[in-house]
Amino acid sequence: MPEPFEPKIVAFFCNWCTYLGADLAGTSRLKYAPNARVVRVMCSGRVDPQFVLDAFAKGADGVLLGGCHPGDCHYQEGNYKALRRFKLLQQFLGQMGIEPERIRLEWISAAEADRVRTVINEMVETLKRLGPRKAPVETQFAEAS
Amino acid sequence: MSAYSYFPGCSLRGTGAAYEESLLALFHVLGLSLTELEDWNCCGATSYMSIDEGSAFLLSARNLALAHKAKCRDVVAPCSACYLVLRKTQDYAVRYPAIGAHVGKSLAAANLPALDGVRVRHPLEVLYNDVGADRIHQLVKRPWRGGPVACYYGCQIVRPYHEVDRDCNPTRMDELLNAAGVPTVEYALKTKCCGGSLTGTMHEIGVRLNYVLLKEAVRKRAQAIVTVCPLCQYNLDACQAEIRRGTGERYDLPILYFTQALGWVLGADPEALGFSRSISGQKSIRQWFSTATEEAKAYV
Amino acid sequence: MFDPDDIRVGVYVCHCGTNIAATVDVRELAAYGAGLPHVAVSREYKYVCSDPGQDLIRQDIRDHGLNRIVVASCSPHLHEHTFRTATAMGGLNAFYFHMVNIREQISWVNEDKVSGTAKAKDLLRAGVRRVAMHRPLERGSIPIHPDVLIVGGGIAGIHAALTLANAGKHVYLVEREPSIGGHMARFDKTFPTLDCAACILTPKMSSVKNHPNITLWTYSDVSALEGYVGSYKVTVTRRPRYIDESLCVGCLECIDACVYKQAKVPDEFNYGLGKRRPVYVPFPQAVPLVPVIDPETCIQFKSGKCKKTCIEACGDRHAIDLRQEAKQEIIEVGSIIVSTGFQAYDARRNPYYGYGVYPNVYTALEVERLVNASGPTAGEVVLRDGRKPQTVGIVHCVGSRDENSNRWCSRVCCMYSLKLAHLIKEHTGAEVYNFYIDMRTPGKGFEEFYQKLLNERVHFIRGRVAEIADWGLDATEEGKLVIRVEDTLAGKVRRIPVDMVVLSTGLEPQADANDIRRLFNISCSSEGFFLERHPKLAPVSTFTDGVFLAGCCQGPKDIPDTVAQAGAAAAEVLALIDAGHVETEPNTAYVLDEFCSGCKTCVGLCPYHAITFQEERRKSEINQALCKGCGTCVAACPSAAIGQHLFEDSEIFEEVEGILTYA
Amino acid sequence: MLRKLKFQREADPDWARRVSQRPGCERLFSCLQCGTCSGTCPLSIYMDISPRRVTALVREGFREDVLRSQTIWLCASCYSCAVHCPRQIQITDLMYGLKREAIQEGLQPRRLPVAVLAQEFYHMVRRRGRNSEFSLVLRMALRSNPFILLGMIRTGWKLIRTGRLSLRREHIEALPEIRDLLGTEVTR
Repeated sequence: MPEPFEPKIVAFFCNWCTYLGADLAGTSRLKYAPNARVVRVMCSGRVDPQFVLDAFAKGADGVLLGGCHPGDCHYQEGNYKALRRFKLLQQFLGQMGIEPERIRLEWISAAEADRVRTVINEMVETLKRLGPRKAPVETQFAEAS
Repeated sequence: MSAYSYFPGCSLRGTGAAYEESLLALFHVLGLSLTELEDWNCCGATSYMSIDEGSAFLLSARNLALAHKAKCRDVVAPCSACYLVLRKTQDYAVRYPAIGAHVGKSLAAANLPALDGVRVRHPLEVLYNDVGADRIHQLVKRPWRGGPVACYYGCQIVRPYHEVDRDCNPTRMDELLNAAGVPTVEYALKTKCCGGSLTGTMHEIGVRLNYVLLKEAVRKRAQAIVTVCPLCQYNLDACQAEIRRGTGERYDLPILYFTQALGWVLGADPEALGFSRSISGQKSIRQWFSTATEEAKAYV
Repeated sequence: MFDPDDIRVGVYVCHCGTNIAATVDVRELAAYGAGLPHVAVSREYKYVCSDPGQDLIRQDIRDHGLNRIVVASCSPHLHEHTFRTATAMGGLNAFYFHMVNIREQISWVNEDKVSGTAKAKDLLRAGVRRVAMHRPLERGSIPIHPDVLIVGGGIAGIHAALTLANAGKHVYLVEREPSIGGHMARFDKTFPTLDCAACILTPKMSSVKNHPNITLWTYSDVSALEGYVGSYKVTVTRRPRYIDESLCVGCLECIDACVYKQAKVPDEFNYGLGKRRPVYVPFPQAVPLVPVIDPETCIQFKSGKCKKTCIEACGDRHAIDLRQEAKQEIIEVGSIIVSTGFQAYDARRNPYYGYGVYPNVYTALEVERLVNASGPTAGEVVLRDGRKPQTVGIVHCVGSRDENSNRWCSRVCCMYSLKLAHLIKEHTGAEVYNFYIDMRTPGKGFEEFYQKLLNERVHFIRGRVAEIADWGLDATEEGKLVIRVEDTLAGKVRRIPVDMVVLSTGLEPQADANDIRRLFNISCSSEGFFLERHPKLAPVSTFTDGVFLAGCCQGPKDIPDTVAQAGAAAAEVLALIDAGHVETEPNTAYVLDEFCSGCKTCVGLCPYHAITFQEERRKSEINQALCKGCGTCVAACPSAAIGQHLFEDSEIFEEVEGILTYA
Repeated sequence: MLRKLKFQREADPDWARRVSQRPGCERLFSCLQCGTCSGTCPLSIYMDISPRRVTALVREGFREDVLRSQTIWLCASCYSCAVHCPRQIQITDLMYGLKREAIQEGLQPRRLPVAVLAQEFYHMVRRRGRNSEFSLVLRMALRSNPFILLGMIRTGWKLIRTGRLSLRREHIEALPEIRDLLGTEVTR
């Protein structure tokens, strides 16, 4: 029988909230799906839409962005910038034939270890439901980036 | 005019007859329509639940389904036990998918509709939310000639769900009665247990529980206890003679339903309020609720 | 021998004892690492962070001419600094290093070894690809302004302030109440030694007042904060007390002279157990000893028709100024200690205990005032009607260890309950009952104190009180408060009639903890207390450099622990100040002139105003000292003309690529 | 009589686990043994094992002691314990579950009226869809302890006089519907 589909998620976590939330999940020994691969950035505001497009182009099934809660950004307002870009990005991906559920932006504080677990588990479920990404889009991006 | 489905439950057809009568009379004077669920069945309350939870939920579910069928989706359940089981069924069917699936499957098998949109209501909370104390106050027709009363809420309408009223020191019955000009006393035991069916089974224990309830009510200068549940009413009402024999303390308090008290004040036909069905406190009841004296007053 | 231009990566996989090795196949991972492009050496080792582990890295750098280092172990927040130093000691630039987190991100959150190892390979691959792109960087350094701001004048703030001031540093101590002293100033005795709180606190308070290096601002709040470690700009709002601190001599004649002959206003300091006048000092030993006029209750403020006898009494000192207005002070400091304390749980939230309903149900803090010689009853423990209680019940864990209110143990209640039990018995000779779930006496001399109480015949009943009511079953219970509880050790349900109930309320975060958190840009743990940088390795630091924590704002603790923590915070601050400067992460953004189109998109984005536009060159320029390295401008630049050290696009692309290319 | 020495072989840890999976019992193992349940329970004073000790025994898997106890039958389901438990354990649900199990295993105290009542109630409702108080009490008494009836005569008469005791046996029309409904259900 064929192996069950294991989606691969690229996660961009901000250094001060979400990444620490993930660290806390670790120290609290919370168990969650192994599908996410975290890339640490200083602030969710650093996440260049190109990173996301590139991730999809290279075959990611989903991309997760994690930042501090509104008003809690370590750099005052980076997360708002991230939010603005995210909205555009989602539309754009839609036109590219990528389901909006494949990209997700979450505010997760350093204390919300459990949120890290839930969000990642949820996302894995969603992606399993959506199945692997359609090939054509991939090539589109390969040119794009 | 708001319309409600009515689930009497077994007690209101027996020991709780006065509750049904006064409830119907009260809803009538308030212009609320109450339509009995056609061919309702036992709610599957406490005792049943302790044999077989699965089918207890199903029994409740059928009644809720009937309401759904009747297109009249607010089900009024006056008996606390019925209210709770119906409410709990609804809640657990959502909270525990296994139970939900089981209920759904079974309803389908008996080709009954699903439960969605059905709301389980208790008359106290209907009067408080849908009618309101102010409206009650405006509608007062008769003066309250009785003494101060202790409002006794019992357990299952305030626990574990808090939609009828909060579980620590509930006040809605007090508020309604006060609005209707009925004085109430501070009653610390208002949510303590009356022993439910234990008076029938573990008699002595049941009686003891009711003794404590009565004692405190009297200590707080209450001249009657007002209840919302047929079982509470029965226990407090039927125990008094025995307590008198047992303790030598003289208890003869009328144990009323809040629907009787309000029904009287709002001018319902006293005959229709089932006062004659009370065992204890008949003396006070005759004084307080006789229209004869009322007419006499009218002459002088 | 080795060509410096070709990239030679050293990979080090850490077992972390069994922390990693248990759920990640470290041998396989190391072997896999060896096969990756550019990797010259790949090893696994029990504890790479240990001395021998670090030596291993240094040695390999020399022997194998490594010029890039990747360590796959714990979170960079824990050991990135350690390994960068090791890399530097090996003779490489510290930033030729990258850390792969396979513990917090994998071994601790994943059960099966197969998927764990697979994930670890992805991350390692990404790390190796990334580090290949790294470039040598130099740390910047910021000078540290030697002045310090301390927020909150409880015992924590006071102790930290004195420690720093004695070391010759200038401290601004800001307290929102009219006097410093916090909760401790309200206590009578302290456990377990029973030495009087005032005797140990008030001397410290007055030396705060008199210390040349301390600027004390009470009745004041920090209203704004900008800047960063080394140079913070702080705005402090000083609320008007309508009495000029510089002119008042603390004779308190204005208070006696007030037209209110009796004190009528429930006084805050005694939780309303006593009364005060509209002009008052919270307590006799207040620091500063300067009265406050409360406009809410002062006739002059309410009607404008007062004889103003207070002003008369003040006479030619002219200290009273009813037109005084809120004043803003703006100061520069290099570091900050937050010691804003706790608030007591509101016992009304447990209605079944009858607080606020039955007059003789008290909270522990109220009783602290009753037993206090300088309290509203001059140390007499009496009921509201003046009677001495003959039986007293002390209820532990009110608002602690309860899913329905606060889940945490408040740590001090057991001990302060024992203390109150002792004091109440001493003052009244009453029978005292303690109702506890678990007795927690882990501190120095605490267990001995518990023993002492047992021998004093204080009753200890293991059981959480179910309810407190005023109805009795018989004469012995009439007119008493009846406590219903299961004596879990005797295995009996008991009804215990008492005259007085003391609710040992728990500690919880200040109501405005969230505003404070935002103001100082620090995080909270799930229960709302401020979050330390690391529970063991950085217990008084926060994730914001230059901001430190002391006392109960970080979590419930007793006076000894609070003072110890305050000392630790002061030491951290001193280390910072005496170093004179702090090294900064070289993760700043910079403009590549050749690509900058001069569109100015970036200029408005920077929250630190680090980006200026050079009109003559038509190019943006980033001030390296001001840039905090968030990278927002980098992501926003339409012509990719901005780079960020340590987080270059190329580096991140490589990392992503590494994650996703299936090798 | 509860033996004071417990052998580990009497314990059934897996039973404890199974109980903890019933609705409302999920947090069973987080019990603090604080006794709030027993303290707030109006009937604990008549129980042979206090509710707190029930959770303790269940947790340790001492199945028989619990299922044979009177305690579970004295629970009047007033939900006091459930709303006050600092660990939010739905003790009422726990008790229901134990009652059911006791009946299935036939471990309930013999002739204990509560248990008999429950069973009679159950059968009556399943047969007729409704319960008729009079015949219910009658059957309960006959199957447990007929002397109960003597104590009830006085009250009974008063009820009849005040028209509160209907002697006719209720039943619903759609009995087949009930059968279909309960037919699918798996008795737990």
